[in-house]
Amino acid sequence: MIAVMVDPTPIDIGAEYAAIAVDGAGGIATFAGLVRADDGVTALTLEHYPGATEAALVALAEAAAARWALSAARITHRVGRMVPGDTVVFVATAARHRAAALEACAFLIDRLKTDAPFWKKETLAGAERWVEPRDSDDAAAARWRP
Amino acid sequence: MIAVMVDPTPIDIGAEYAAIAVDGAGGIATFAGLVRADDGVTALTLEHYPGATEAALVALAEAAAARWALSAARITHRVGRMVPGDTVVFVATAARHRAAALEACAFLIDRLKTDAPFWKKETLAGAERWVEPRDSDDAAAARWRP
Amino acid sequence: MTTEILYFAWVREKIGTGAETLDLPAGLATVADLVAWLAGRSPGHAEAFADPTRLRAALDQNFVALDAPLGRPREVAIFPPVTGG
Amino acid sequence: MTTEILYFAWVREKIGTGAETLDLPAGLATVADLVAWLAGRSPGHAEAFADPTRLRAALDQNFVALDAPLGRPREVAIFPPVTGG
Repeated sequence: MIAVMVDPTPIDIGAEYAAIAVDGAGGIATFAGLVRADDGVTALTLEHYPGATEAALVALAEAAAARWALSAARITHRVGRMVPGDTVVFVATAARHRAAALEACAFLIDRLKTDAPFWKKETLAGAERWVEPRDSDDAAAARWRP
Repeated sequence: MIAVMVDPTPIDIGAEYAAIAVDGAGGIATFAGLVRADDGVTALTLEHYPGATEAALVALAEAAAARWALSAARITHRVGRMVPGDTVVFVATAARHRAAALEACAFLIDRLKTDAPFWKKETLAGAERWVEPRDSDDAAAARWRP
Repeated sequence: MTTEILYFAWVREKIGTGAETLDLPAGLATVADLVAWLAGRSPGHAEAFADPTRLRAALDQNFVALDAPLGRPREVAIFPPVTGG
Repeated sequence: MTTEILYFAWVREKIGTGAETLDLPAGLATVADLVAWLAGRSPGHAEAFADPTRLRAALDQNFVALDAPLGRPREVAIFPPVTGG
């Protein structure tokens, strides 16, 4: 059971959690990425490539489900304007055994950072700046290469 | 911020999640262990060592907070009688960066399996049997040794 | 045949639009050739495409390198490296 | 001085109680010596402690090996290997 969603509405963690808790799962791993107020950031605006982004997330979730024995995988990504403390992304995996759920969850968030078309713009001190890609994200994604 | 709880009441995921989402966290990782209906299991009963169990969980959470830069760690473990689908344990970690939260969460659930005094009894076909320790749990815990 | 060209993030902002529908000339062999041709359309395009090493592209929603053959896509997207999650 | 002895899981079930307060005799050097002495208290104790390799122990809530010195703990717990989480 794979589900991906890209949407400007706030992510409802309770609803996400209820959706991943499928029959038979012995372990559920989740990761939430939140907007941080680093350097005085007051807002974060996320842009995506409609259609291509959702397809990239489905491809990632399918890759995770094939590599680990998952009973379910969900990726929910918010777009539009957010403020510090808001949840940008919520990844959840369910599996019979905990190692599969934990590893697949880490894989999905690492690869999502480099493989899915999203762009972040920070607002700080009234000005806006586009976030630059980070080498550490490339390194984190690369460790999952077979 | 470290919090541990061992309690017979059902684990409230929403409340757990709200408690871990502390100011400044950029990433929140969670793991939930659920009762599985394997081999016709109809109930699982968890026993613990009051006082010693809580101390062991605090020690684990403190070890995780010292090893990774965590802003918060929570371990909530249910005891008493549960049925398939119930959440046995919920581990949550918050950190500025995702790798710390993800690794600390995996560490806590792996080590909890071997280092905290809990005992599981399964009910199946009307009979009860105590769960035997698994070598795979020892192996999972051992990979975190420095 | 027209081609839909999409722009995202600061590429979109510098150009001033997120999409344009264009008749592409013959002779554009690679995505980089298309980018060089687009750069001549306006000062905004020129600024957006000044440093091709900062650009990424997709042909019909498949991510490709800038030296990939252009072919005859219905949709081309040009954008900065991704920074999501 | 009395010592509180705690039992958990199937050790508790076989013995039929989760706790007993006992005066320990002199001469019990290790936890294993205590276990051997406790085994003589009832058939249930004997059954619970028949295979010491299946037992674990804690002295005043600190986990120890069965060959650890017993000392003078206020609380001793004897139980199977843990299976939580």
